[in-house]
Amino acid sequence: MSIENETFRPKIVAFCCNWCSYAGADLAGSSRLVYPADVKIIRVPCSCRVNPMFILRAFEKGADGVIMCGCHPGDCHYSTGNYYARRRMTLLFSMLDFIGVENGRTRVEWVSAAEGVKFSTTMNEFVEKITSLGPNVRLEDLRCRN
Amino acid sequence: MQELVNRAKELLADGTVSRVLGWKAGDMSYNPEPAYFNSAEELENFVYDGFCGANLSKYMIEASKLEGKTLVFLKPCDTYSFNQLIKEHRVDREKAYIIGVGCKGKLSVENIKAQGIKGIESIEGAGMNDGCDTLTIKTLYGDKTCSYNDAMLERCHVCKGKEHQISDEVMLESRDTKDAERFAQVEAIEAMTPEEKFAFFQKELSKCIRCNACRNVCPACSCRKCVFDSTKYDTAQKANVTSFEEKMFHIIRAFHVAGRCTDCGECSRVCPQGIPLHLFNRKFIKDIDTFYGEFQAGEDTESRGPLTNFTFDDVEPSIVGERG
Amino acid sequence: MQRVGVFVCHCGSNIAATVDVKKVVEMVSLEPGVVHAEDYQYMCSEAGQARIDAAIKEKGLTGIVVCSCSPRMHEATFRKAAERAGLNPYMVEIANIREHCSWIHKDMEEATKKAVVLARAAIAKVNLNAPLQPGESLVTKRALVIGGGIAGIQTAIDIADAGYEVDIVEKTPSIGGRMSQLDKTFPTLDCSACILTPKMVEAAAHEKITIYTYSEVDKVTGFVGDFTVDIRKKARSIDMNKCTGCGVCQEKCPSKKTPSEFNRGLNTRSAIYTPFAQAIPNVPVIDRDACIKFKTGKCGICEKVCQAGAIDYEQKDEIVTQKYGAIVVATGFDVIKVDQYEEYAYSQSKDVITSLELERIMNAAGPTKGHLERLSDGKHPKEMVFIQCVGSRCSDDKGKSYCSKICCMYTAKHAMLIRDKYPDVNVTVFYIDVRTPGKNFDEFYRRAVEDYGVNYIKGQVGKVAPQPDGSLLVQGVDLIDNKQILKKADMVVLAAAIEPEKDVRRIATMLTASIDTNNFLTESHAKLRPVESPTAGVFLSGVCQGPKDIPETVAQAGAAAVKAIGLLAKDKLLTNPCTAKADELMCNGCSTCANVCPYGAITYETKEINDHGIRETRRVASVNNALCQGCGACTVACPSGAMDLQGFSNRQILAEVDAICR
Amino acid sequence: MYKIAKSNLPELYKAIAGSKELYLPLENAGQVNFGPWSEDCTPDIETLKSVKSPKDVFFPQSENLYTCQKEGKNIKIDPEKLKDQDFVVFGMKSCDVKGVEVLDKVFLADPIDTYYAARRDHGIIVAMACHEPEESCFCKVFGIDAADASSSIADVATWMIGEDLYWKPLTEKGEALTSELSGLLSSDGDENKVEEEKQAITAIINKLPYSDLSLEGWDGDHFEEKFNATNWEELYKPCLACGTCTFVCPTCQCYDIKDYNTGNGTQRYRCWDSCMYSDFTMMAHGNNRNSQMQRFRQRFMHKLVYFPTNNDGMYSCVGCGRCVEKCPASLNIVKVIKNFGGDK
Repeated sequence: MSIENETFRPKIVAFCCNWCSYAGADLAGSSRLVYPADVKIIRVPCSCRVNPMFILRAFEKGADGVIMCGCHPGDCHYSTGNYYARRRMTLLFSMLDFIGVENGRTRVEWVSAAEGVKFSTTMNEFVEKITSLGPNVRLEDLRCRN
Repeated sequence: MQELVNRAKELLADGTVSRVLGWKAGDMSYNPEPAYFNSAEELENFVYDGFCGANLSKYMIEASKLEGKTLVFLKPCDTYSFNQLIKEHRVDREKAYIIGVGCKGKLSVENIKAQGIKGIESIEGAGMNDGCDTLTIKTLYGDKTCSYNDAMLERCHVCKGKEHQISDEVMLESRDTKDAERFAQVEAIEAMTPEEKFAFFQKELSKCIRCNACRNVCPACSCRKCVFDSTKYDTAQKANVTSFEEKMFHIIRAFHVAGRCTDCGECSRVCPQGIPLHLFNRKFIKDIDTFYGEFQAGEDTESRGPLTNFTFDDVEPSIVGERG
Repeated sequence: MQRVGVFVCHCGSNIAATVDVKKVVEMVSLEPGVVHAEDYQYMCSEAGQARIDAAIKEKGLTGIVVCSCSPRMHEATFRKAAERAGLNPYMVEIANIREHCSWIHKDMEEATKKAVVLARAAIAKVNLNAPLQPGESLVTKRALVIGGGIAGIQTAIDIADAGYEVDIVEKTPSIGGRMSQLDKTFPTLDCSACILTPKMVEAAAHEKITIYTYSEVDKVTGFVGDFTVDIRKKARSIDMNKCTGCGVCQEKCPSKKTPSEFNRGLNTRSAIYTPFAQAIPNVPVIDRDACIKFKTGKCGICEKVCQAGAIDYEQKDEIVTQKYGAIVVATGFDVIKVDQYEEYAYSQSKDVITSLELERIMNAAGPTKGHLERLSDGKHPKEMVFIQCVGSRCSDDKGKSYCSKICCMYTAKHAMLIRDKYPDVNVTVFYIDVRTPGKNFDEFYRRAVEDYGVNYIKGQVGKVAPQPDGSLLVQGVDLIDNKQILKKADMVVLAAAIEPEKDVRRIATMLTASIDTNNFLTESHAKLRPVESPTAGVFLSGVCQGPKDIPETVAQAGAAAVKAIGLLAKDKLLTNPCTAKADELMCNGCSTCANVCPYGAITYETKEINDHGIRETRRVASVNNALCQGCGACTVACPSGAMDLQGFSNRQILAEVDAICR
Repeated sequence: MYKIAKSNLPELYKAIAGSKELYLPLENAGQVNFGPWSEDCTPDIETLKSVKSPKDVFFPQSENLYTCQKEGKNIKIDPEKLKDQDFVVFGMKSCDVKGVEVLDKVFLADPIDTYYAARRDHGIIVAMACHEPEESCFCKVFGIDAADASSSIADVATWMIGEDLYWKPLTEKGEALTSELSGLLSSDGDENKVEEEKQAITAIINKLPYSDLSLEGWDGDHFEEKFNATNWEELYKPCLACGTCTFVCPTCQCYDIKDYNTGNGTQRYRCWDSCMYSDFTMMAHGNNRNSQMQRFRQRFMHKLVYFPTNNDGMYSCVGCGRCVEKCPASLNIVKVIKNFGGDK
């Protein structure tokens, strides 16, 4: 890890669906709505493509927070994808909470292609939350530390 | 028990079934094994008592591929698994002749040993004709007794009921064994602080040796190739180099069976390290019941599972944080 | 591992002002697989693309990563450029270092670091990319329109005018639909038949249009561009080629007691009948349930009187199997049954009628020859009460949750027509809200109130009680004056909710088109794809998609036609290669994936699988690439990972995760 | 003969741990397994058998072999440091000690496994007699003496008798350890008491249900006969193909070598593998044992035929009985031996 007194900068993975949230992030960009560089976006076709395995993998490899963004319920490009994603993530997050992973390291937000502001605000909030939680130690693989 | 043997012999003799899937007496009082019987003669070794805890429905996946019907003995809780396997096209209903057998609660020799009883030579009182209140145990170190209920598996204390969900006929009486709340253990953990929760699971899962017994015994874990064995996706795991892999394995395993797990309790029964693995599954069941309405996997062979279904106004994932 | 080339775009200063592009080039050069990295002012320009072209050829690149603007902007551009250089277009990945990086970060060091991470993720992904080939499927240049109302007719004419064959399947003996039952239309008050009949004739006469009336769709298989449909032509008992439509059979038919469907049961028809005078085709049908010949074997009068010898009692249902490239659903609507609302006394009094029944009463060809009279005693009414929202906008299970949309306008129309023709009749309308969005609609409604003196009362009616003197006592509330109202009426007209035709559920199932909880067909996107169903190649026309009035229906019918034409104009369809794919060696055949597929793209087959020499016959999933849209829902539902998504595979996404987290 | 009051054992542990690593049976979440001593650990030497055998002290379930680090386009390889500190394993039973002997045959034969060899060099085995053997034990069948570890490769033999632990150094390493601990061990242990205990243990062992098991016919001469026997076809049927038997076994020595991508490099590590697993020794062309029957047969043929054939008759089963207790399907090596007629 880096030097002790250096301020903690979290690693954050954001899964964004291609049709709404990724476009929302693009809009945040073209509107120059600033959010921290700690957030890195992975484009997926739909929130229903996000496998819980991806989320745990991110934590394993050292992510401090994972956020998934999709179209608002009812607006899914594929009609029903985000409804399935919503159930999957609800159960996964509840399980993480159950085994004692700090609440707030995971989040789902529905962001439409028009909601650049919401995207930016959400990311600012999320980074702030993760920064306050500090490094993820409960789910990471120690081998990835060095 | 003899009536089961007699009936099996009849069904073999009249050609209804080609073989019998049941339990064979072990060389100790407490270690019967799942077994196929192909003749009346072989059936002489058949046993059905309190130690026949194994859920035979998963063996029906292979039995469904054999010629002719297989007579299978299913306990009430096993029938849920069988239904779920029908739903997932993993077993062939037409290839099974199901005798639903009564159940007076299944025993764990570990629970007996946990009471300091060792050197067990024989155990009396676990038969289907016994009163099932006290076990009389002969040991190398003297005769002991143990209450039947104290020796029972956790799952029997929270029994879903003694009704068979599917069967061609039902034999033998059951005994109500439920004396605890199904979700009490889950609730106790939910009430802990995150630190306590983490410490609890860290301690339990640190014992995991990744033997995969929980997975391989699980009727819902019937994948031809488990994602954790698959080299195709860079997700294969075998070792426990650090503690994270166990968490990932058990979370994902529970997630994969969420909405499909019937809560048969086999995972906890077989874990050589006594990890209460059912807690993961039961947490998902409790959440599913709370969020999406009560659902019991294996009650039928048609309905959609909660993770392949949705409603427009399902709760948002943020509920997890809001519950506090 | 690929031979990867990385191309970092300055985007003028859009990227280069915040991201140190030279540093990015230096850092990504160290990544596994990277054999070439360069930066350029504008990668998307012709000169930029030429650089990509040259590098692919000179360095033998097998995969490229462009660090530039959003893939939503230029992914297609760079894919084409790669393709021109001989590389499979799906071997291109974009790292979005503009919208997701340079434009939102101010600190150059930080932005550069992030750009490197994003590039690494794209490199990690492209290393696992596989060349993908869009599939091709041939398009059958013929469309099927299910439903022969105004929506179906308009769609059919529009498609046919574009030069494609169209078949209309209509379940009743004539095309025309609900519109043919209407008397006048709002807001212009022109006669419905006068504007509809020419359309019906045009459709019937069109050389590209084939009309199957008294027919139903029995079975649909196939997929976009290549549907196969069985159409059941129900036995009409008339040889359509011989019948001249003289009508003598109908006159002479002794069985005349069957309630007329066309006149909503307000009068009766003969057993051999055409629904209405302008029916197309003008060929009658024998209603075998009512026909004496069919019931008793005796009679046969129609056969005797038919000069053309067209009567054929032996006729059987006939199945026509036809291939289509596109299917348009235009199944329309019916009004709900109002007898469940006992408070309105519909089944107790003949003088409580629905608005559609009023249309027939007002129509010159209707049961009363167009005279407004009470059906109980034939008397001319003096007081008429209209009740709005009967079964619409209900919060309970009894009615519909939605607004039926057309009732406010047709009630204004009815009120106005009655006041115009019979100034002695008082008209009162009980309403919850009056909703009149639409061109000239509000003006129309205000004319009813202001010029025609129609009495509008905001409030609901609690009860309609038939009185001994034959009148009806209407008990309601006036919410504005906040008082109870008791009103004697001679006739009460119920604006009953409209609902999709009963048969739509069966049709939707056959088409794997989804329907909502109200049985309306679901559009692919509520805003952006309102006339396409989520099932490729299936389009929606008219009220089957949601309540609409005639102009909206016609507009949507045209839109559906355009979408169908756009499909039929293609000889072949290129299918998106980023589709799901099942690994047969791993598949359990459990059907979980099929349960979450919104497109019905996953089917199962039982086949012999050879797994490293072990042969076993088992059930495995197979994905129809023409139907799969690549959402990936199935890939997560599949526990073993046997189902994967090409272009967004498990390994690719995990590699991106790893690259970002390291 | 030395002795120490059991009540003083915590002091003994502390003293050992003062200069060396100490592994001993610890209770954790209801189960006893060998683990490193720490201030807040809970030793449990009363429980006869740990769930896992203590073989992982010498042959860990997973261990890093070397790490590859990328430096630009070059790769730097850092071998894992070998064990270079002495450590003590306290409380190993005779069967488990014999298990280490079996592992020695594999890992110390040429080519020597340096990782294992380093641990063996630095490991000091303090064996312990089995005070109350259990019904699943059958070490006697393999000529192992649960009452006395003196004739084994252990460095110290111990007995728990009444309130005392009796302690007898066997080797130089054992003597050295004993003298380091001389402050805590008194040298007035009564040999007679130990003899009594040994006799008591032997008496129980002779009564154990599996003690009469016969291994006749389990040798290289009967290889074909055993391999081709039809018994296997029925025997394997209940097997779930899990790895429980192999992972609790003191002698199973198969491992897999895998790579882990840490993001900054690759760690090459090995971890226990199980011949019961369907992907065991999977090769590019597929699997050389492609049915569970074959895999099941392999495990027992290896323990009872192949291994003794190659190692002067030494079986690679030590009769610890862990598989008897832990198999989820109640299968085990005893049932196999009996099925082939070994229970006369």
